[in-house]
Amino acid sequence: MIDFINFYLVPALAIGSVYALGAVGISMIFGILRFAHFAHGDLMTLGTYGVLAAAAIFPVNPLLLVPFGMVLAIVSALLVDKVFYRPLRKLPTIYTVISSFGVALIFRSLVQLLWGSQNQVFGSGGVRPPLVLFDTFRVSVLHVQAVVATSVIALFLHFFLSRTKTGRSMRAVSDDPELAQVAGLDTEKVVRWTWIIGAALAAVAGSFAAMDTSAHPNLGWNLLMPMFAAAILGGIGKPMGAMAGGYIIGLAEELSSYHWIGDHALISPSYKTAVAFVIMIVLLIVKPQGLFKGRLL
Amino acid sequence: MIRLEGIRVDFGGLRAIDHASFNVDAGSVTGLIGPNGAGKTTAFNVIAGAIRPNAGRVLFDGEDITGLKPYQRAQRGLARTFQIPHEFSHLTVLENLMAAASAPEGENVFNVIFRRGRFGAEERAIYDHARETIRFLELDHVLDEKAGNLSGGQKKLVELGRALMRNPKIILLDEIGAGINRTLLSKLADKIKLLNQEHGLTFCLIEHDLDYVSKLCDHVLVMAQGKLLTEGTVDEVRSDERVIEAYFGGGKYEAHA
Amino acid sequence: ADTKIGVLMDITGPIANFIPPLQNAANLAVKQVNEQGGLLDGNAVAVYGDTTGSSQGAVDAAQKLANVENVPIIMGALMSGTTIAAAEAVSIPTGIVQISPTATSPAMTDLKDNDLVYRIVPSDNFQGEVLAKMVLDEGIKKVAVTYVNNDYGVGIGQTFMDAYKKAGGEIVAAVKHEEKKDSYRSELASLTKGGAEALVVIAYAGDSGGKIVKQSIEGGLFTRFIGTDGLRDDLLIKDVGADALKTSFFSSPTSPADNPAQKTLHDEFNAEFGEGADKAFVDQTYDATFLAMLAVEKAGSTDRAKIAAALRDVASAPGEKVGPGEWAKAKELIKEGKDIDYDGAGGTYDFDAHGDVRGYVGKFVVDGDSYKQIEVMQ
Amino acid sequence: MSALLSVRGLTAGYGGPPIIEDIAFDVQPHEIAVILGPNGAGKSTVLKTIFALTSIASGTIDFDGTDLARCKTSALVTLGVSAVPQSSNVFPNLTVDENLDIGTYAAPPADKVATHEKVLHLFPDLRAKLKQPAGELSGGQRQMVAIGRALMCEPKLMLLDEPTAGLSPAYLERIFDLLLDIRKTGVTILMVEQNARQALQIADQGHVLVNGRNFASGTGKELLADENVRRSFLGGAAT
Amino acid sequence: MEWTGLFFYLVSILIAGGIYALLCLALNIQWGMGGLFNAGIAGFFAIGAYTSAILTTGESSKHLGGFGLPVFAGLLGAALLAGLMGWAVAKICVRLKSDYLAMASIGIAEILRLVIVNESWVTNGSLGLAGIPRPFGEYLAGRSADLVFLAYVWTIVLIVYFVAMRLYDSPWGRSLRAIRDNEASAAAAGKNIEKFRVQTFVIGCAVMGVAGGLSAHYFRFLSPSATDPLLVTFLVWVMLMAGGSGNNRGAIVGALGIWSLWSMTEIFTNRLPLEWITRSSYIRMLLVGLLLQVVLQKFRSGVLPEKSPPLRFRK
Ligand SMILES: Nc1ncnc2c1ncn2[C@@H]1O[C@H](COP(=O)(O)OP(=O)(O)OP(=O)(O)O)[C@@H](O)[C@H]1O
Ligand SMILES: Nc1ncnc2c1ncn2[C@@H]1O[C@H](COP(=O)(O)OP(=O)(O)OP(=O)(O)O)[C@@H](O)[C@H]1O
Ligand SMILES: [Mg+2]
Ligand SMILES: [Mg+2]
Repeated sequence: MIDFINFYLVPALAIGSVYALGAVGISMIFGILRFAHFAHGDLMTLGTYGVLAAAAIFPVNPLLLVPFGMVLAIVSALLVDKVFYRPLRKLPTIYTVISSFGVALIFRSLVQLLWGSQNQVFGSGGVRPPLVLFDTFRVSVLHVQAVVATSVIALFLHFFLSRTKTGRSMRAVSDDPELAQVAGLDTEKVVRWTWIIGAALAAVAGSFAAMDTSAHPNLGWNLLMPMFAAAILGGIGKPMGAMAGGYIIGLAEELSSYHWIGDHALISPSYKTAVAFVIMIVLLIVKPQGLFKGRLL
Repeated sequence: MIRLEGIRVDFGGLRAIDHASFNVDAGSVTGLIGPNGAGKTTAFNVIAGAIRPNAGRVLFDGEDITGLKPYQRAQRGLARTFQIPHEFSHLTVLENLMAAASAPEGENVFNVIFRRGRFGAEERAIYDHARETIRFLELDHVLDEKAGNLSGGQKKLVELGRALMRNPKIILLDEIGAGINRTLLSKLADKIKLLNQEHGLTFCLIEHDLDYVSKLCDHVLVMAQGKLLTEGTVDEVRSDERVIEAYFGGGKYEAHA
Repeated sequence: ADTKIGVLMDITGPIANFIPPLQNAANLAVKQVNEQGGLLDGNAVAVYGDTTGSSQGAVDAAQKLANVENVPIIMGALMSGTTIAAAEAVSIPTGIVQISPTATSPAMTDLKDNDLVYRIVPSDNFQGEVLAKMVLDEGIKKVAVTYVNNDYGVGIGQTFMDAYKKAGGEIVAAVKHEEKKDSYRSELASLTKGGAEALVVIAYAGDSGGKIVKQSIEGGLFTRFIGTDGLRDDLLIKDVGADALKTSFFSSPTSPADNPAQKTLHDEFNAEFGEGADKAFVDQTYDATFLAMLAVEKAGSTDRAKIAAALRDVASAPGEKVGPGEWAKAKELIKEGKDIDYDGAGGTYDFDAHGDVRGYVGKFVVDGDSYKQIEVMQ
Repeated sequence: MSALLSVRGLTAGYGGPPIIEDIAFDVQPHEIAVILGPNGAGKSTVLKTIFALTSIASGTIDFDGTDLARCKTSALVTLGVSAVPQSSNVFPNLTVDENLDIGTYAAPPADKVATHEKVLHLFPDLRAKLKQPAGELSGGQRQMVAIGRALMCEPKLMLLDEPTAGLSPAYLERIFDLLLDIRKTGVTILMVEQNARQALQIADQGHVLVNGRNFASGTGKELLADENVRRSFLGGAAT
Repeated sequence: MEWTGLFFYLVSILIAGGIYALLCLALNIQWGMGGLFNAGIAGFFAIGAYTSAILTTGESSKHLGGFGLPVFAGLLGAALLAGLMGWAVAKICVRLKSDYLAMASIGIAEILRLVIVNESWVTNGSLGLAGIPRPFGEYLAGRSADLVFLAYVWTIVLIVYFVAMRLYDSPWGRSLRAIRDNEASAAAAGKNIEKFRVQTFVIGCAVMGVAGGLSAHYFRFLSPSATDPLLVTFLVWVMLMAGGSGNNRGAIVGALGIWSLWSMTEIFTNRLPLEWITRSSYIRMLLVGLLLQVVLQKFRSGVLPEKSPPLRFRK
C-alpha cells in the first residue's frame, strides 16, 4: 500500500500535472483556432530553456524563475501566430496543422542552436532528498509542488474562463469565429489570450518535467502524444476536461504496471504508453465528445 | 405510404415528439405545419431515419422501417431535403446532383478499377437527368460553381435538386420555400404538382407560408408541441380554433407568453 | 587539394542529446590531422550527414555523402539501425568503406558487405558476457536487471542475463523499459521485489539510465548499481553525486591494461573543449575518425577500392604503434612505406574477417567526479 | 437630410470576379430599407460587404461619417451596427442565454437586465430554452436567438439577412411589428427579404438587385405597384 | 565521376520520392477524396514493411519465419496485411469525425510501434531484420541495382496512380467526395457511408503497406527506426498539402518536391562556413521548417489544387 502511494500514485500525479498543463493549451488552441498544435511540445521546450537560461544567471530556486520561461514561450507563441499561423487562418485548418509541424522543427532547432542538444540539469542536479512523512511516505518535494501548482492554476483558469469577458468570448470564438466577429468580439484578442495561456502553462509544464529529470531539446516533443491524448480524453476545447484528461493519462500509464493481481505488473511497463492510447481510443469510440460535454469549460 | 405510430422523441429532458401518429397517403401532397419548435423537422428526421424514436414505429409502404439506417430508407425510395442546407460544399452544382443519384454499377469499386465499361450508360443517364433538373431550377449559370460558394437560396435549390435526382417514391421537403425567391417558388409549385399528377410522386412538405401550402396541398397535418393537433384540408385547418391559437398567434402575442 | 571525410551521425532526432561531444571528437581528430601535416596533399574536411535517427534519413544522408560530396570513406553512423540501412543501401553498392564507432547490433557481423563495413566496438554479445563475469567476480549472486528497449539495451541485456544465469547467478527481476519517459518509479517498484543485491542498468545516463539511478536513490530502493558504457558518464555523477555511487561499478569497452592513449586523448579533448571527454562513445568516435583518415592516407588517394585494404592495414598489427594525436608520426611512417598499427583510446582494433573487433572491457568505479579503470578483461 | 448609411460605387466579391458591381444606395435615419432580388443576386453579399466580410474592390460605405470600408468586422458593433447573418447565425454550443449575452460584450447596453427582458418578451418561446445550447433549437427558434442577440447591444443600424425565413406566421407578423417598433426607438434597419410582399409593405424604401447590380429602387409602395418588379420578383400578380 | 555521382543521387531521390509518392497517393485517396484523417500512416507503413521483410528473408531464428518468398509476393502480403489492419481499424474508428480519427490513428500507430519493439519473437524488436532482398537482387549488385529498383518502384507508382485516377474519376469517387463534404446528406442520398469509408481506408492502407514493403527492400534492413512518424506520417502530410490534396498528380509532385527540398537543404547547409558546420544539421532543420512555411503561404491550395474530374461525354 505504501509502495503504491510512493512509487505509483504520487509520481503518476506529478506526471499527470505535466500532461494536464500541456494539454490545456492544446485543448484551447484546438477549440479556438481549430487545429492540432503540433508545436506545443516544442513550445514547452523553449519555455523550459528560458528558465534554464535564467537559472544560469540568477542562483535562486529555479521555480522562482519559471516566469522567465513563461515570457519567452508567450512571446514566441505570439510571434509565430502572427507570422506563420495567421496568414493561413482562412484556409482549411489542415494547413495550420502542417504549419505548426514546421514550427515545431523551427523551435527545436532554435533550442539546439542556442543551447546545444545535450542534457542539462537544473541547479546542481543531484539527488534531492524526498519528503518523508510518518517514516513511510517518501514523496519528492517537486512532485508535491507540481500538483499544488497545477491545482492553483486550474482554479485561476476556471475563474478566468467563466468570469471574465475575455474568457467567455473564448467560447463564442471557439464556436463560430466569423459570427463572433459579426457579434463584435475581437477575435484576435481572444486568439492572443489563447496563446498567452497556452504558452505560459506549457512553460510551467516543461519546467516541472525538466526539473524532475533533465532538459533536452526533445523534452516537449516526447510529451506531445500523451498530451494530445489527454486533450482528447477531456473533450476537445475544454480546458478543465484537458486537466482531468492529463491526470487520467498519467495515472493510467503508471498504475497499469502496478501488480494489481498477483505479484506481477498487470501490464508490462513497456506497454505503458499504449495503455494511455488504448484508453483514449476506447473513449473515442464509446463517447466521442470526450468525458466532459460542452465546449470550453 | 408513410405511417407513424405512437412516435415519441426525447432530447434529454425535452419531449420533442409526444406520441404522434399520422399518415402520409400515397399519391398525395401533404402539408405539415405548426409553430416553430413544434417538432416538424424532428418528425422528418424520424421518417428519414436520422433520429431513432424513443418509442413507436415508422411504416413505409406497409413495411416496418424503424430499424433501418437512413441510407437504406433512401434506397427504398425515400428522399428528403434539409431545412438548413446540407450541400456537398466542395463539389460543383452538377456533381452535387449527380452524386445524389443512385449508381449501383458506378459505385462498385471493382467495376471502377477493372470494368469501366460497365457504368458508361448509367453515368450518361445520370448526367442528362442532372442537366435537366439544373435547367429547371435555374441554376445553369452556376453549374460548375462549388456548391459551398452558392447563395443561401441557391443552396436550397440544390437541396431540392438532389432530392429530385433520387427518382424517389416520396419526397420530404423541409421549408424549401424559406429564402427562395417567390417567383421561382411558384414555378416550383407547378413542378411539384406536375410530378405528383403525372408520376404519382408523393410529397410531404413543411412550410410556413400558408398561401403556398393551400396552393399545393390536398391535406394538411398540424403539429404543436410535439403532438398532432389536427388534420384536414387547408380551409378546415385554417378555421380551427386551436390552430389559430397555436399557429397564428391568436390574439397576437399573449398566446405565447 | 582537400580531402573530404564523410561523418554520418544521428544529429537530430531521438539521440540528439548524445551527439555534441561526439561531433567534438570527430572534429578534434580532423583538426589534429590538419595541424600535423594534413591529409594526402591537402587538408582533411569533415562533411557531416544527419541521419535524423531514421533509416530514411540515414540512407538519404549517406547518398549525399557518397554521390554529391563524393567522400572516399564514411565514419558513422551511431545507432545500429541507421548504420546498417546506410551501409546496405549506400556504402556497399557504392563501394565506400564505412566505420561505425558505436553500432553494436549482432546483425552487422553477417552483412554481405564485400569487406566494406567495419565497427570498432565489440558486438553486444561480448560486453554482456564480460559484465556477467564481472558481477559474479564481485560476489554478487542476485541482481535485478533493467535495460532500455533499443538495439543497445536489448543486445547487451539479453546476453548478460543468459551468461549470468549460466554462470550460476540469479536474476530476481528483469524489466525492459522504454526510453524518454519521465518516471521509471513503477518499473523500479517491480524490480525491488526479490531482494536483489544490486541493480544492473543497461541504458544511457543522458536518458532513462540516469533517471532510473536517480529515482531509485531518491526512493531508497537500490544503493548499488552496475552499469555499462552508456551509463558511465560524468553526467551521472553530476546528477546523483559521487557518494551515492561508491559501491557501484561500470563496464566499458577499453584497451588492454592501463591505456595511456586514452589519457592522451582525454587531456587533449578537455583542453580543446573544456569538458566532455568522458561522455559515452567519445573515444570510439575519435578513433573511428582517425582510423578513417589513416586509411585514406595509407591508400594514397581517394580511390575507394584501395581504402578497404588500407584500413585493415593501418588498424591491425603488425606495424609500428601509432596512438591518438600522433598523426605526424603516422604520416611520416606511411610515407616511408612502413606498416603502422593504430591503437586508440578505446582499444587496439584488430578487425576480424567480418570487420568486427575483439574487444577489451574495463571495469570502472567512480573516483571524484570522474571514473577510474580498475581492471581489464578480455 | 444626411443619410445614416451611404453606399457609393461599391464593387466587391470573394476573391474571384466581383459579385456585386457599382452598388449605390442611401439609408436615411429611422428608415426601414429592404433589398430584394432573385437567389444569388448578391443581396447577402451587400450586407456582408458592409460588415467587412468580403473583399472590396472599389467604393465607399459611409456610416455616420465613418468609412466602413476601412473597418474591421469586430469594430462595427462598437460603432452601433449589428447584424444577423443569413445562415449560421447562432453559437451552437453556447446556451441561448450565453448567445444573448455575447451581444452585449462589444457594446454594453445601458441596462443589460432590461434589454434582456425586452428580448425575452419579444420571443417568449426562448424563455424555456435559456439554458439549452442553441444548436439544439429548431430552425425558427435559432432565428429568434440571432435577432435577439443583435438587439442586445442597442444598435443604431441593424443589418438583417432574411430575418423571417423559417418563422411561423405568428412570428413573421411579430417580426414585422417589431421592426416598426424598433424603428420608432430610433433604430435604422437594412434588411434582405424574400417575403418581399410583406417586407415592402412596411419598408420606407426598397432596392431590387439583379446579377449584382442595382435594378430598381423606390419606396415600398412604388415597388409593390411596379408590374415588372411584381412579376419577376414577388411571385406574380397580387392576390 | 562528379556527374555519375550526381546522377545516382538523383536516382536515390527518385527512389525515396517514389516511395513517398505511393504514401501520398494513398493518403490522397483517404484524405483528399475520402476526408479520412489518417495520422497513423507510420503504423500501416510499418506493417507493410515488416510483412514484406518477414516473407522474403531467409529462415532465421531471431524472428518469425523468414519465408524466403520472392519480393513480389512479399509486397502482395504487405498490401494484404496492411489492408486487413486498415479494415479492422476502419471498422472501429471510421465513424469518428476527422480530428478524432486523426488522434485514434496516431494512437493505433503508436501502439503498433510498441508491439513491434516489444514482440521480438516476430520482429526481432529493436535489433531489426537483416538481409532483406531486393527484387532481382540475385542478378545485380552495386549501383546499377539502384536503377532496377528505381524502375520497380516507379512501375508500382504508375500502377497505383492509374488506379487512383480511376477511383477519382468515377461515380464511386464522386460519392466518396460527397460523403467527405456532408455525411447526413450523403446518407439521405442512399450512400452507405460506412461501406465507402471502409473501402477507402482499406485501399489507402494497402498502398501504404506496399510503400512500407518497398522501403524495407530498399534499405535491405528493417528496424523500428525505419518507421519514425516524423519522416513517415508528418512528412507525407506536408507533401500532400503542398502538392494539392484531392489531386493525384499533385500528390506525386508534392512527394517529389518536398522530398527534394528536405534532402537537398543538407547539401547547402554543408557548405556553410567552418565554424557553423557542427550546427549545420540544426540549421538545416530550421531551414526546412522555414521553407515549409513559405510553401504553405505561397501555394495556398497546393501546387496542383483539387479539380473535379471531367465528364468525358460533356462537350
Ligand atoms: N438535437 C436536439 N437536442 C435537443 N433538443 C432538440 C434537438 N433538436 C430539436 N430539439 C428541440 O425539439 C423541438 C422540436 O424541434 P424541431 O426542429 O422539430 O421543430 P420544427 O417544428 O421543425 O420548428 P421550425 O419550424 O422552427 O423549424 C424544439 O423545441 C427544439 O428545441
Ligand atoms: N463565399 C463565396 N465564395 C464565392 N462566391 C460566393 C460566395 N458566397 C456567395 N457567392 C456567390 O455570390 C453570388 C451572390 O451570393 P449572395 O449570397 O449575395 O446571394 P443572395 O442574393 O443573398 O441570394 P439568396 O437570396 O439566395 O440568399 C452567388 O452567385 C454565389 O454563388
Ligand atoms: Mg424545422
Ligand atoms: Mg442571401
